Amino acid sequence: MVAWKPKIIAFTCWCSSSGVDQAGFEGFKYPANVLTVRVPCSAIVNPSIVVKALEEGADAVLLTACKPVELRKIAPSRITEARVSLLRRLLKTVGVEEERVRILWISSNEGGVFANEVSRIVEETERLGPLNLRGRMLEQP
Amino acid sequence: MRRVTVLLCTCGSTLLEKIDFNKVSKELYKNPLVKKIEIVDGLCKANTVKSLSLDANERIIAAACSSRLLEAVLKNLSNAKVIEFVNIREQCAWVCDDKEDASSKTIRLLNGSINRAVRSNPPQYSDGLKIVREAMVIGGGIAGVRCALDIANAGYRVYLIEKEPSIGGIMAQLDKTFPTLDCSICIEGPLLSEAGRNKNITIIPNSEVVGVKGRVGDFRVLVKVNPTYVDPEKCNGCGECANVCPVYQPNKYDVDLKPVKAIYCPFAQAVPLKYVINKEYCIECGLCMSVCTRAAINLEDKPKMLELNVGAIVVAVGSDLFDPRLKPEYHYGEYDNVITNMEFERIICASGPTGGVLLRKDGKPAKRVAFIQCVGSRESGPGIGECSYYCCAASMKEARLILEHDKDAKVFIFYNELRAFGKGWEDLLYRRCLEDGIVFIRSRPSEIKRSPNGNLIVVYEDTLTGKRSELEVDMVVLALGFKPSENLAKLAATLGVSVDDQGFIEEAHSKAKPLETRVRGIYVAGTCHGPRDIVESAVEGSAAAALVISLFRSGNVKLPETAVVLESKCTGCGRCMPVCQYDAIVRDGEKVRVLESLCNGCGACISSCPQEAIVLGDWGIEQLALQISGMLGD
Amino acid sequence: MSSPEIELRKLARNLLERKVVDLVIGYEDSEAGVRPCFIKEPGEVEKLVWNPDCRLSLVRYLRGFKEKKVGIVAKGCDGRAIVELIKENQLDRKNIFIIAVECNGVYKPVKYGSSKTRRQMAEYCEKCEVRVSPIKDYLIKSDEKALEEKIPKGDVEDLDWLSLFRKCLRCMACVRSCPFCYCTECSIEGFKPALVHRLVDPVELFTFHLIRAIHMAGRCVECGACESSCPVEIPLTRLYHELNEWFRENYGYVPGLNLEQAPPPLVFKEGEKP
Amino acid sequence: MRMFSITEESLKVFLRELSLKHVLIAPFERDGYFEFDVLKNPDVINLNYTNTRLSPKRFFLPQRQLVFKHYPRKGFTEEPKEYSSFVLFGIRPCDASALSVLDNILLSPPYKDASYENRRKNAIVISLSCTKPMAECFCNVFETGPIRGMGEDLTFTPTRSGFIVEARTPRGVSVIEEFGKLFRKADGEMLEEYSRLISKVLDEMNRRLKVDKTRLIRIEKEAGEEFFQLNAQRCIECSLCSFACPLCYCFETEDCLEKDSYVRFRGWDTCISPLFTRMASGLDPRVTKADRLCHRFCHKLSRIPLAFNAYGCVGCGRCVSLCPAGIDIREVLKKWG
Amino acid sequence: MGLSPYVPKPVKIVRIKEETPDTKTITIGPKPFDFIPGQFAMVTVYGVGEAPFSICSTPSDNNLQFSIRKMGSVTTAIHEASPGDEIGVRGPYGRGWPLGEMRKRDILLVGGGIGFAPLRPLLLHLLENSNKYGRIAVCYGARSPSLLMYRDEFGEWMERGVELYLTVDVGEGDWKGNVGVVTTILDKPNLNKAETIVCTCGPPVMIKFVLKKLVELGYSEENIYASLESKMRCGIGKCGHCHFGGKHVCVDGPVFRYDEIMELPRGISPF
Repeated sequence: MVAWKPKIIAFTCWCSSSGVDQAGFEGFKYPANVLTVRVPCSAIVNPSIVVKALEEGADAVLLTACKPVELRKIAPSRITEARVSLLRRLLKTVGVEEERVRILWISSNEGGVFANEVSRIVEETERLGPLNLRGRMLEQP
Repeated sequence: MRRVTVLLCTCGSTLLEKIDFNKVSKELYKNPLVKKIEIVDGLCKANTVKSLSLDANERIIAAACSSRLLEAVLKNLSNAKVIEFVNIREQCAWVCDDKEDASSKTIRLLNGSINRAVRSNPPQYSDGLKIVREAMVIGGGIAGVRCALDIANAGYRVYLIEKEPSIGGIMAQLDKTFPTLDCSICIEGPLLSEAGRNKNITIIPNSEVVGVKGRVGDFRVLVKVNPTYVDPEKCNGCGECANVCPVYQPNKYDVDLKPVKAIYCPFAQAVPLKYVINKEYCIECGLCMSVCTRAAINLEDKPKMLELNVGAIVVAVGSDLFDPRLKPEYHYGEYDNVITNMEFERIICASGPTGGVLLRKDGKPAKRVAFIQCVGSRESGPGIGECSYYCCAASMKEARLILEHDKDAKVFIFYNELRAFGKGWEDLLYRRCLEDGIVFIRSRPSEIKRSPNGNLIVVYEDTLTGKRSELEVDMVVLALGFKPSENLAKLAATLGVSVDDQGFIEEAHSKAKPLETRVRGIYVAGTCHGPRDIVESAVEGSAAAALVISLFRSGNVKLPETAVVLESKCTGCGRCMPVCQYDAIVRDGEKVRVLESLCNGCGACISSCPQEAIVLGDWGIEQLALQISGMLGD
Repeated sequence: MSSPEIELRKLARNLLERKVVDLVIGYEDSEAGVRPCFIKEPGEVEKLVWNPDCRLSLVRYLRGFKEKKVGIVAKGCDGRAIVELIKENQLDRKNIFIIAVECNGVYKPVKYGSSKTRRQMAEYCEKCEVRVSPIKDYLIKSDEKALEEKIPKGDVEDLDWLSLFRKCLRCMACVRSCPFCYCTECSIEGFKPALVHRLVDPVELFTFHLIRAIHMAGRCVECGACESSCPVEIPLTRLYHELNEWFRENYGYVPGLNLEQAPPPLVFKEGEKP
Repeated sequence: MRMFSITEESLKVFLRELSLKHVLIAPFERDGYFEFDVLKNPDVINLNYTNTRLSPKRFFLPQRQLVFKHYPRKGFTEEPKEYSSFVLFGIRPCDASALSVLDNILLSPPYKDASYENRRKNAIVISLSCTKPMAECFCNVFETGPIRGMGEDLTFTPTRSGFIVEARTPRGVSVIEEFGKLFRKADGEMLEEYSRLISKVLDEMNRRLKVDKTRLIRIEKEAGEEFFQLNAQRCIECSLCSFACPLCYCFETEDCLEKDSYVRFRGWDTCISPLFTRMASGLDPRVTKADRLCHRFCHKLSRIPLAFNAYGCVGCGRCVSLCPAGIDIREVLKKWG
Repeated sequence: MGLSPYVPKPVKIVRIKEETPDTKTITIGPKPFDFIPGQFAMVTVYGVGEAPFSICSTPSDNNLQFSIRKMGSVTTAIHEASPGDEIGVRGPYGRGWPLGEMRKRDILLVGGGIGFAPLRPLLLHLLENSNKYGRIAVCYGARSPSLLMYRDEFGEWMERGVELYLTVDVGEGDWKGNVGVVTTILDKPNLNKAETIVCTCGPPVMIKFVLKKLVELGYSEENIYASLESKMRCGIGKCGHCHFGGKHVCVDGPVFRYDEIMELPRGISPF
């Protein structure tokens, strides 16, 4: 039997997705179970989509975004940050580990950071075990 | 029925050993949405793309390298309806050690993108937005004038909006400029008259912008022109009216130091050189009308509204100086001989109220003069927190002017840090000051006291020696910091541009887009976006002009994909409004509307709308959900 | 008949006779239990009742009478809902005459197929601290003490939410009875909902309820309309309460308390990370 | 007569043996409610219930079920397989009658609903008579209870000395034969009690509500706007009444995409929904809520009778009890019955 | 076909023809079933959905044709299809035009816009068997000339003896014919009104006015038939969507006689 491997969806904003590309370009290795979805900006990611991803079988969802710059008022990723926090609270309430949804600050030159963080998150998710929402929802009492 | 063609690139066969292409295509072919799969060895090569002979309505998945490399090639070479990029090189082949892993990741990513491509709608290409190749420059200081001239000289019409009766700004009031001690108006005057003469420049004095509609390339700007009560077309500047006018008023140009008549010409080098009436002082006696041979005076004049259609706007409204009354310890306005550096400029100027002799209010010459730096800057308190940039150099220049006029004078400069960083500042200013015996004292004086004889006593602690002392002088000049001008916030709101924490206009990006604002097509130059000196203001004027010219030359404007509100769905609940960082969403009756010139397409709004009543290209939750389910399905 | 009921009928008659309002939305008694009624004529006011079975929030009906001047019987939570809806641009304060009734809590409904018959106070009413509408045009004081029978408090963590969601039929009663669900096209039902199927798929009930929770976060006034309408009694109010807590902790915002406080923008200020 | 009797102890044995031989679906209590579910352990069966919260129609018409799976690459369409047999024990006569109405509708020629037919064929329906009807119940109106229903194979009626068992169909008889040793022929005393019970409970219900159902056909013609408008104002358009109803059979289909196939599901729909009759062209014959509510009542009380010779309501009272807005079909009955 | 009556049979699209700017006629073949003019079939676009469409080809054709206007997701998907694509069909369903009644009688067809689709198989069938029927007249209207369907066949119809009267609501280009709604040309055919069978199909509003006008003109009520439109999911009277007043449009219709339409309750009846 093949050992269980977590499936992780990573929503990467335009900038951090070039960071992800850079990770490959510079020869960093990270687990293959991270699937990237490129979006223009992390703020476009509706919390509902994150929930949907968990339901569809993702064991964890990452949002990678540009770190809000100090002094700069305009920072849509700050909205993402708040949404993730709200969502984590919600997940925790309904009994899903909040660690399954995270935000990561990845700039377009931080491929290495991405590779490292992702490896760590994969490990942590492995420790949490499968989420298996589908199975749990279909379970008979 | 929508189906997709998958192009798998082996990157010159280098990916073959990393990804099992047979397995990938076999797995993908199970997906009913796949029409065909082509394995190619270099999608980045023009020949490869051509040899594929793709239909025009094809939906393509390009599974190859980073889209940053491929996007341009494919979008130029194919006329496919929809192209989705999947990076199987940097994101699969190159990060996975195991061929099995890389292949299964490839399959998952591709299945996601197939779902996405099927539900994507082809982008709607507009025919290119209209560009009105005329510009507006708001503010006729050195930055604005420089900018207007550069745009005009490139052959485009410029409307130069100036709130005062004459262009010129602060620079026109200065006596000399640092570090070379050139005559300020001698430098600016010719520029002003050149602007006045240039047939591409329409100077609209006494005017202000009160409304802006539209977007880059096509702004409709509402300008309110205040009455001067003198028809500029008829006035020839003979000055007869001023001669007969019985009323005096303080002159703003001379910092209220040298009264002029109620009907007056702002200054000798004014452009336009026309007389105007200050209605606040005018007693409407009609004497001026009686002497004006050209019947240019109309006391019933009313404000006029103009609507100008321009393609770009440059904001160069400058800024105000700190109000020293807000620092009561210096007793400005209370003690006669505490003056501001602007007042000093007029006093020391040959055309000023004293004819260039440094006299005190009581008529005595000022022999001992102290300069206090950083009044209203670099401290928490009433002023702005940051360095005002110009005043170290300005005070040193002014100190040298004193000595130029009077070799026996004694000058003290109370400074905090002496910032002489510009070209020639160190040599032409600072070293000469030292040579001339100007005394630099590192201190922010705590108080100015008045001695019975009318002299002033500066109380200070020398922060180098730690000694508290007092210094008796004839005159104290306060080096005032900049502050955002009074109407800047209102103007910014009218234009839709944002302001920073200090109240200056905020740049789109402080480094990548230093002269652009968050509104595309509105640029900024000069001190209205932060303290600057003359050189930098002029540089920015020219640079902003270059941006305007390049916009006009570019042919058409490409806006980023912006959010669109679906009117039929919008309930007007307003939940999208606070999340928009660009204030691009406004109420429009019962619903909301996106101002496309402000929208940057970040999508924060579409994800806050509970019923997807705002859309942004193909970034709806439906497409994302499908992509995810394609990726995660077993 | 209780004295608030007499006062309510008198007021309704007065309002209708003087044409202050075009209609009064209140509760009436029927064989099927206490239910909403829409009084247009002064002669009908005797139908109006006020008792602890008046649980369904009437606020959701207000949007059906946008052009009319409506008098509405509002409990504390209903008043809060009106406040939020005015802020969300859905209601016009001047078209609503709020008949605030002091509320001491409502009974949990006893439904078909229930094995219990004892009447108990609804759980969300116990948490309630706003027993009178924050905005009102008329206040009817209660003459009764708070309901006696209370449900022992449980912690949210005690609940197995997934098994609660599993029971859900997705009948939409929670959505339809909610004062805040006024979207023209609900994102979780309709012809082509994007994130759930049109037909109820049990695995999507998790998504369904979480999306609804996200949409209710920071708005829910905990009136319990969803919970009391729910045929399978999912304690949704508790879930939404947790999210309201998040808003209170991060922004100090409690929905529906006053008209002035704007809903918080969904951003953290610099350095105020959770 | 095919009347039998069984003692309470034997019933327990019966249920236990039944659960070993068949998939047993029976009522039990969970989280304060009674419901039907597949039970492995018949000891949890609770027969002290009035009725289950939701009707057992989902065992015949699931909320969502597969219609077909089409594999375009392989070029064939797959249909769901035959369903395994099960025993539905303890269904109330009203709910059992609903099944017989559904038979009339879904199995009427020329087309038969294959999945329903299959499930129905594979199900043994054993009803449990109501001796203490609820306040909401009005099965007497449609003669679908309280003691005997229409769609069951066996009817169990509790009496002081055990249960009277009536075999209603050949399949019912075969069940009795299968577990022959547990059943006895009902004696005269019991039968007497049985008929007394029927008239007693029926009398009690008739006192509450007595309606001539044959007159309900009039609704179609006579239903004024006013009544439905009044209730439409109240209706919040949830689909609870349809979902809870034991014979609301209208279904909606949905096509989906799976990784290697196209699938179609069908599942419960509700005529209360504004989308029920809206066509793609935007044309909608029933625009107002009052129209839809009128259709709901007319469909049940006059349209189904006209088309299928049965009534679309069995008087279980679920819609009355569960409706958040207190809409009451009994008012319609009183008005036009 | 399998057990379940709900499962469509896959067939291939043979041809696609653009009929009007928003309507395409798709041909599928070979036809999986025989039918009577006026019957409809359920067409499935796999993965998208299923919808009822009138069959618009003649029963003698080896293929089946549907004229489909772009409306919702299913029709859009069909518009995006190309020959060779697979779709599903099942049918034929419903009651067709009353061919038996038409024997030896004059026949008037009244169509509006896309509503001509169910009339076309009837017309073609009548032409093929013209010896069995009387005179044939067609009144056909559309919003504009470009929205008239089957324009390229008009000439052939007329050659074969059809009296064809056309009208448009709004004229455009070189349109020289009648301008006005279809009721304005109903008096033009010179037929034995008392005996003529009238078949009409179009938007509900049109049917309403056409029926009124026909009765006014002296056509007999029991000879007037109309084909109605409804939302359907099953086509066989099970799903409940088209259930109106004791009748299912899918089973008892879509062709109804005048008196039946009068009996239909508000909602489906054009009155």
